[in-house]
Amino acid sequence: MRTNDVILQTTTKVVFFIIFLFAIHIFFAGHYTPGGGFVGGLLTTGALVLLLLAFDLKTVQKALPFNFVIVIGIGLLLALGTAAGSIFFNVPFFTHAFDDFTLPLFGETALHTAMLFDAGVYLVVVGSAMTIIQSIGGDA
Amino acid sequence: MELLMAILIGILFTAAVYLILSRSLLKVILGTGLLSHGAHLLILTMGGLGGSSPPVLDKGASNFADPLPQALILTAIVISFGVTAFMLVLAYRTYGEHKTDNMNLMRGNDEHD
Amino acid sequence: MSVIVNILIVITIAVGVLFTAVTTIGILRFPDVYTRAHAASKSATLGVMSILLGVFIHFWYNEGHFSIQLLLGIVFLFITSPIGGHLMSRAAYMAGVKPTELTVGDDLAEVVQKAKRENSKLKPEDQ
Amino acid sequence: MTIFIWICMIIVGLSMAGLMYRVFKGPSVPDRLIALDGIGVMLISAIALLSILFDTRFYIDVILLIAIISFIGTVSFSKFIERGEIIERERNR
Amino acid sequence: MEFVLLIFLPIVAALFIPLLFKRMKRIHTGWFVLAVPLILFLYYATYISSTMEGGHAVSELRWIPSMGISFVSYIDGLSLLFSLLITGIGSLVVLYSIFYLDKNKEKLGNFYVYLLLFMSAMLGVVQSDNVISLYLFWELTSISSFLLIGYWYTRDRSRFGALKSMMITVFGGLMMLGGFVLLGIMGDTYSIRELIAAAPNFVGHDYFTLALVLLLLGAFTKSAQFPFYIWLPDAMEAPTPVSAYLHSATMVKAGLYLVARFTPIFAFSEVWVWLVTGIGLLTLFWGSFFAVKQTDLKAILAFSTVSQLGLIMSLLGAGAITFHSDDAVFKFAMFAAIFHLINHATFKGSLFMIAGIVDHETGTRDIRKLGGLMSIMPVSFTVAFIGSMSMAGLPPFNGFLSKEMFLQSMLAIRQFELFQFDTWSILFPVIAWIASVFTFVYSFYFVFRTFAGKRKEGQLPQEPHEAPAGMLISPVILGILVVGIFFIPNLVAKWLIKPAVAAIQPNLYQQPADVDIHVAAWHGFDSVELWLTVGVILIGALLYASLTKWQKFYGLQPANFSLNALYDGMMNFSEKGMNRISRFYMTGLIRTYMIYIFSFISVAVLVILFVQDAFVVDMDSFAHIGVYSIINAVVLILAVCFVLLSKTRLAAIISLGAVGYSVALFFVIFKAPDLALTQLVIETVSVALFLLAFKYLPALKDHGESVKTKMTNGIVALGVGITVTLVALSAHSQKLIPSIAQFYKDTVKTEAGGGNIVNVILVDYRGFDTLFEIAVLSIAGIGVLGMIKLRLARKENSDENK
Amino acid sequence: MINLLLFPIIIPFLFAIVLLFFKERIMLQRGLAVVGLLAALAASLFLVHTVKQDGVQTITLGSWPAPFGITMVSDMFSALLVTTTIVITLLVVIYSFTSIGEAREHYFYYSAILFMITGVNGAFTTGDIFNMFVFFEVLLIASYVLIVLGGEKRQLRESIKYILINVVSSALFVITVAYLYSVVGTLNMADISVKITQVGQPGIITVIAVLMLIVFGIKGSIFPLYFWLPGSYAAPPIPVLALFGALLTKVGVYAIMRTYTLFFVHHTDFTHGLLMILAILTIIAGCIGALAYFDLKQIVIYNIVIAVGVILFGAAQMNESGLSGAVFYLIHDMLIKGALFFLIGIIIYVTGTSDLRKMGGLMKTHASLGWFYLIAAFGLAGIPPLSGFIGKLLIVEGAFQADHIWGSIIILASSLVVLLSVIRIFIYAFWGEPQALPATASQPYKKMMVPTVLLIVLSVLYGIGTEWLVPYMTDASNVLLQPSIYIDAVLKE
Repeated sequence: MRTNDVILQTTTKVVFFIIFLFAIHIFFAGHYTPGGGFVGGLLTTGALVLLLLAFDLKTVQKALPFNFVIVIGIGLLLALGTAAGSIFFNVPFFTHAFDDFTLPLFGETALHTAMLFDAGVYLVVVGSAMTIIQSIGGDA
Repeated sequence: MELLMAILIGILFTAAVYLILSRSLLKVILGTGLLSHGAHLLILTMGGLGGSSPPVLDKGASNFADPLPQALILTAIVISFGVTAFMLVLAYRTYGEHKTDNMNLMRGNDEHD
Repeated sequence: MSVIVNILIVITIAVGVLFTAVTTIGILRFPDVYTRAHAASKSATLGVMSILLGVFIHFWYNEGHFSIQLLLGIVFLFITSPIGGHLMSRAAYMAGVKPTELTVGDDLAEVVQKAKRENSKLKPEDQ
Repeated sequence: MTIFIWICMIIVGLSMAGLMYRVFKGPSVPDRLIALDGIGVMLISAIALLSILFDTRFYIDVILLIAIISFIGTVSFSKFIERGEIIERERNR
Repeated sequence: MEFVLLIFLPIVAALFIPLLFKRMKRIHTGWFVLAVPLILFLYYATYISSTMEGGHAVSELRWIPSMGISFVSYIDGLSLLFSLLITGIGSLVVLYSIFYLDKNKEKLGNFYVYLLLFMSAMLGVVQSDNVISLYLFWELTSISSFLLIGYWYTRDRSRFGALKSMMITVFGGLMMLGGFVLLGIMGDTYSIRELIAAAPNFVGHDYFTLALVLLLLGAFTKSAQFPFYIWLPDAMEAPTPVSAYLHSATMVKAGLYLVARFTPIFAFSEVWVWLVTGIGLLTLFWGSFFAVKQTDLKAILAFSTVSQLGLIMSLLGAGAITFHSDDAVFKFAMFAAIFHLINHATFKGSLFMIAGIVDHETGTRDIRKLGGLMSIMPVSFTVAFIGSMSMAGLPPFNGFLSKEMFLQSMLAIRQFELFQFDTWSILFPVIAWIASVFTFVYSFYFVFRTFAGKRKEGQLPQEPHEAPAGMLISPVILGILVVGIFFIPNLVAKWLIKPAVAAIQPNLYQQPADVDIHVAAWHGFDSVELWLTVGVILIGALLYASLTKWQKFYGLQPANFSLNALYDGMMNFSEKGMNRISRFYMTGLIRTYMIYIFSFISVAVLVILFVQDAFVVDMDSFAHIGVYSIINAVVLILAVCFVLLSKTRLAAIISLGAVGYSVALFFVIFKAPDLALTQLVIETVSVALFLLAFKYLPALKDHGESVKTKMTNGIVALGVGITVTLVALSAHSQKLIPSIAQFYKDTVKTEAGGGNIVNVILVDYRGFDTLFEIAVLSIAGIGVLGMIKLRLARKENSDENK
Repeated sequence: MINLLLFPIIIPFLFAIVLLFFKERIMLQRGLAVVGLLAALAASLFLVHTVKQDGVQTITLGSWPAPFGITMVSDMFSALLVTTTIVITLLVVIYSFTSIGEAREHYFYYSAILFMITGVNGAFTTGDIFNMFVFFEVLLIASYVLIVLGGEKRQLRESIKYILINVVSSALFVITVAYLYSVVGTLNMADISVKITQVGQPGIITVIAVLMLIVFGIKGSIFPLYFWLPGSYAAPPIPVLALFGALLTKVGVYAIMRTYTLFFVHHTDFTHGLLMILAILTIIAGCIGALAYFDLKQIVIYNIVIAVGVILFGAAQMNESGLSGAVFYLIHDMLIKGALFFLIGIIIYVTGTSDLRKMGGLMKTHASLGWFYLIAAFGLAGIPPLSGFIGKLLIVEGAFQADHIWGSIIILASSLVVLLSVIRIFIYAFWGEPQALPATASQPYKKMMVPTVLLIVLSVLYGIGTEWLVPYMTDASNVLLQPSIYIDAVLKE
C-alpha cells in the first residue's frame, strides 16, 4: 500500500546532514579523541541507511550515484598507498610521517599521514557496508 | 570484577554454543553473534580491568586502561561484523535455494554414495 | 557565580530526571501502545534534553569545554524523538495492534481499509 | 554535587529497569519497541551523568551517537513492523 | 665410463619405444628392444673375469649427497650373477615375446616400455649399494610389475591381480624402507658395504631385531613367501613372457637377493636364522602342496615358483648358520642356494614359455582340457619334459644337483646346536623331504597331464599345432642350459656361484677361490641324500599314480578360510567396511561435527588445565566490582536469556541488540570509549542488516528438537562455557609478565603524534592489522554482492524450463 | 630493500584491489591476475634468494621497535611456503581460465583468489600472533567468497557449515590470543617465545598450547576437528578446491608448526606427545575416509587429512630429521595436491561424473592424462624419486631417532593406504571397459592440461632435484629447530 512518508523524509534530509557532519567530525577527531575511520565510516553508513529507509533504493542511487565497489577499491588503494609510500623512502612499510604546519587559514595544524590512511579506512567501511546493504535491499 | 566478567563470558559462550548447535539457521547465526561478543569481552577482561581512565591523552589522566586489547577488539569487532553480514546473506540465500532453514535437512546426502 | 551555575545545573538535571521517572511510570501504567508511545516520546525527550543541558553547562562552566556535540545532541533529539514516536505508533497501528477499549473513535480505520483494498487490487498487475 | 548525581543515576537506573520490564513483558512488539526507545533515551541520560561522575569528556560523543543510532534503530524497526521490509527497491510501486 | 648409467639405459631406451612403435609399424617393436638386454648382457659378462678373482667395481651417480643418498652401482659376484640373469633371461624373453605378442593387435609400445622399465629397476635393485636407491628401484619393480600384470586392463582378473601384487609388494617395500632407515640410524650410513663393515656393532642395538623383521617383510613379500605368496598366482594374468621373466626368473628373486645381500649384517641374529629358514621351508611345503591342487597351467607353475623360492630362502637361512658355527657341514647351504637360484631360472623360465606356447596354440591353459599334445608339439614337449624333470630333481638335469645339495644342507641343520635348534631341527629335513615329494608330483602332473594321455577332442578353443620356430628358440636355449649345467656344474660354479657365495659370506671366504665346494652328481651309496632322492621318486611316483583319487580332497578346504579369502576380506573391508565405519560418524550434519569439536575442546582443555595444575584463581589480582557493572551484567544475562528463549525472530533480534548494547556499556564502564562507539554503531547496522534480511528468511522455529537433543546441546554448551571461564580466570590470575602497553603510553604523543592511543595503535603501531581488517570488510562486501547477484543454479533451472 | 618480504603479500593485495575496478572486463582481469602473480612470484623468489644469502629477514612495520609494532618475519620456512603458494595460485588461475566459467569471473573470482593468497602469504610471513589472526580472517573470508561463489545448492549448504566451523575457530583463536596476552603481555611471536622461556612454561601456557593446537587444528583439519572438511571441500568448483586443498589446511599446519617450535618448546613430552598422538589418529581417520568412498573428490580430500597427519607427526618429533622432513613433505603436499585436484578436475570434466563406478577405460581415449595421473599418484604415495619420498623418509627417520617406532610404522603403512586409494582411482577410471563419455570439446581439455602438467613436472623436479633444495630446507628446519635464530633476527637490538 502507499504510505505517506513525508514527515520522515523531510526530517531525514536535515538529520542526514547532522549525522554526516558528526561522522566527519568523529573521523577527524579520531587521532586525539575517541573516534576514527571506522566509527566515522559506519556512522556515515548509518546516515545513508537512514536515507534508504526514508526514501528508496532507486532514489538514493540517483542522488548518490556511486558504485560502492569502486569506493571500496579507492579506499583500499588509499590505505595501501599511504602505507606503501614509505617504500619509496626505503623505510619500513607503514612508517607514518607527521609534522606541524602553519597553514594560512587554520594556523598551527598537525598533518599526519595516518589521517590519509584513516580516510582509506573510512571509505572502505562506507563502501563495504553500503555494498552489502544495497545488495540485500536490491535483491529480488 | 574479573571473576564476574569471566562468569559472564562463560554464560555468553554457553548460550552461543547452545544456539550454534540448534537446528534453526537463524538461531545459529544469533549464536555466532553472541560468540563474538563473548570473545570481545574476554579480550577486554584479559587485558585487565583496573584502568581508571580511557587510553586517551588528557590532562591529569595517568592510570590508563590497557589500550592494546582495545585495539585488538576493535579489529575483531569489524571483522566479525563483516563475517556476520556475509553469513546472514548466505543464510537467506540458502533458505531461498533449499526452502528450509532446518540444519538437519541440510546434511550432505551425496557424500556417501 | 559558580554557586548559581551549580544550582542551575542541579535544577536542570533534577527536572530531567523527574521527567525520566514520569516516562517510566507512564510506560508501565498506561493501558495500550498508543498511550505509552505518547508518554515515551514526549516526557522522555524533555527529560533527556534537560539532563543534557545540565551536563552541557557543567562541562562548559566547570570544565571549560564548550561541547558542540552536546548541543548537537540536544537538537538532534529534539528533531528525531517525535518522528520516532510517530513512526512507532503508525507501525503499531498498521501492524494491527488493538488500542485499548477506552478509545473513543478510530478515524484512520476507514482510510486504511480503503488503501488496503486498493493495494490488493493493484497487486496482481504488479507481479 | 556528586551525591546528587549519584541519586540521579539511581533514579535513571530504576527507570531503565522499569522500561526493561516493559520490554520483556510486551505484550506487543511495538510495546517493546517503544520501551526500547525509551531505554535508549535514558541511556543517553545515564551516560551524560556518568561523564560528569567519571570527569571525562570522551563519552560525550557516545551521547550523540546513541541518539543517532537509536533514531535509526527506531525507524528501521517501525518500518519493519509496518511493512516487513525496511529498504524498498522502488517506492510507490 | 660410469657404468652406473647403464642401469638407466633401458629407461632411456624406453623413451623411444612409443615413437618406434608408431613410426615403424612394419617391424615388430621387440626387435629394437632386444638389443638393449643383449648389449647389457654382453657388457656385464665382461666382468666375470674380474669377479672370479674376487674383484668388484663401483660406480657412483650422485643424487642427494647431502643426505648420503646416491645411485651407487656395486658389482661383485652376487650382483653380477643377478645382472646376468636379468639381462640374459631378459633377452630370451624379449625374443620370445616377439613371436608371442602380435604386433597388430597388441599395444606393444606400452608393453615394451613397461618391460624396459622393469629391466632398469631390477638392475638397479641388484646393483645398488645405497639402500635408498635400492628401495627406489625396488618400488619401481613393483610398479612395472603392476603395469605389466594389468597390461590387458579391460580384464577384471588382470586389474585384480595387478592391484593385489602391487599392494602386497609395496607393503613389503615400505616395511623394508623402515628397516633401511633403522639400519641407516644404527650405522650412520646408507651404503650397504659400510653397513656390513659396521654390522658387528649392531648386535644388541635396540633396533636390530626390528630392522631385521622389517627388512624380511620386504624380502618375503617380494619373493612370495608364506603368507604373502598369494599375489603370485594372481599375477599370472600378465602376458606369459612377463610371467616367465618377472614372476619366475627375476623379480621374485629380488627378495632372495635382498636376504643374501644382507646376510652378513643380520646373520648374527638368531631370529634371522629361524625366520628365513623356517618361513622358507614352510613356503616350500605350502607351495608344493597346493601346486597339485591347481588346474591352470600357469597357476601350477606359479605355486611351484612359490615353493622353489621357499626352497632357496630356506637355504639362505641355513647358510646364515655359518656365521655361528665353523662346522664345514653348514657351508653347502649358501652354495646350494645360489646354484638352485640359477637352475630355477633356467628350468622355470623354459616351463613358463612352454605354458605360454600351449596357451597360444591351443587357446586354453586349463589342464583338464589338455592332454596328448606330445605328438602334435614334440619340441615343446621335449623342453617341458627337461624342465619338469629338472624341477622334480631328477638326473641328468641341473635341478638334481641343487636338490641334492639342498637335502644335504637340511640334514646338516640337525647338527646345529645353538638357538634351540637341537630340539626342532629334525623337522627341517622331514619337511624338506615331504615337500620334495610334492614337487615331484606336480612336476609330473604339469608335464604329463598336458602332453601325455589322450587328446580331449572338442575341448580346445582352437586346433593345436606346434609353435612357430621363433617362439621355440628361447625355451630351447633354456632347455639346453638345463642339461648343460648338469654336466659342467663346477665351471658354472667357478664363474658365477663362487664369486656370489664369497660375497655373501665374507666371514668364511676372502676370495671366490676359497670356496672349497665341488659339485658332484654322485656322492656314493652311503650318502643320505641319495636315499632320500630315491624315496622321493618312489613315493612321488606312487602319489602321482593315485593323483585322481586324492586330488579331490583339496576341495575340502573351505573357500572362505584361506589367505586369499583374508586378502579379499581386507580389500572388501577397505571399501565397504571403511564406508560403514565412516558413515557411523560422518553424519553430514554440522551439529554432530560441532559436538565433536566442542566436546573435544572442553574435555581436552579442562583435563589439561587440572592435570597441569594450571588452575589458579588469585582474587587479589582482580579489580574491584563496580555497581554499574553488576547492573549491566544482570541486564546482559537477561538479554542473553531472551535471545535463547525468544519465540519470534523480532524478539530475538531485539534481544541480540540488547546484548550488543550492554556489551557496549561494558566498554564504557571499562574505559574504552572507542570500542563503545564502534560497538554501538556496528550493533545498529547489524540489526538493520538483520531486519533487511528477514524479508527473505522464515519465522523462527525449533524444528521439533527433542528434549534429549536440547539436553545434549546444553551439556556441551555448558562444558564450553565452563572451560572458557576457568581458563580465563587462570590466565588472568597468572599474569606472569607485565604487558607491553606502557610503551604506547610513553610514545604516543612524542613519536606517533597522536592523543587517542587506541586509534593511534590502529592506524600506526598496528596499522597493518587495520589495513587487512578493512580488506576483510571489502571482501565480505564483494562476496555478498556476488552471492546475491550470481545464481548459477537458478539459471540452470530456468534453462530447463525453456 | 627492507620491505622486500612484504612484496609477496602486498603485490597480490594491490592487484586484488585493482581488479575491483574492472568487474566486467574478463580478459583484463585474467591478464592482471597473471601479471600480479608473476610479479609476486618474482618477488618471492628474490626473497628466497635474499633469505638464503643474508639469513632471516625481518621488518617491523611503521619503524617501531620490535615487540611494539607488527613484525613481519621471513625465514626460509615461510619464504618457501610463500613461493609455493604463489606458484600454485598462478597455475590455479591459469587452470581457471577454462574451467571456472565467465559468470564467476564477473563476480570478483580472481580478486577473491588474490585476496586469499594475500591472507595465506601474510599468515606465513607474520611474526605477530594477532596479525596472524587478521591474516587468517582475510584468507578465510576470501575462501568463504570462493566457496559460495556461484550459489549452487550444494555450495550454499556446505558453505554454511564451512563458515560456521571457521567462525567458531576464529572466536577460539581470538580468545586464545587473549589468554596468551594475559599471561605474557605481548603479541610479538619472538617476544612471546622469549617471555615463555623466562617464566619456564608453567601449566597455563601448556593449556594455551593445547588451545592453539585446537584452533589451528580446526583449520589444519587434525583428528577430532577435521570432520567438516570432506563435505565442505567437495562443494566448490575444482580450481577453488585445488586452491583450498593445496593451501588452506597448510596454513593451519604451518601455524601449528610455528607455534610448537617457537613457543611451546619446554614441555615437549606433553605438548608434542599430544600432537603426535593426534597426528597419528589423524592419519588413521584420513585413511578410513580415503578408502571409504568412490567419489573422486572425497578420496583426494581425505588424502589431505592424511598428509596433515604425516606432516604434523614429523613436526612433533622436534629433531632435525623430523622437522626437515615435515618441511619437505609440506611443500611436496602443496604441489601434489594441487596437481591431483587438477587431474581429477579434468577427469570429471571428461567423464561428467565424479563417481568412480561410472567410469572406465579412459586409458584408451586419454592416455596422457592417465600417465600424468599415475605419476602424481605415485608422487603422492611417496614412491621415489618423486616428490613425496624424501619428506616421508626424513619423517620416518626422525621418528625412529626419537624412538617412536610404531608411529613411524604407521606412517609407512599409511603410504600404502594412500597408494591404494589413488590407484583405485586409476584402476577404475583409466582401466576397465571404456564407458560412454559425454561429448566434450578437446580444446578446454588441452588448456586444462597445461597447468596440470606444469605442476606435475614441478613436483617431479622437486623430487629429483632434492639436492638443490637441501640447503634451503636445512635453513628452514634450522629455524624451526633453533628458535634463537628467529628470535635474534626479530629482537636484534
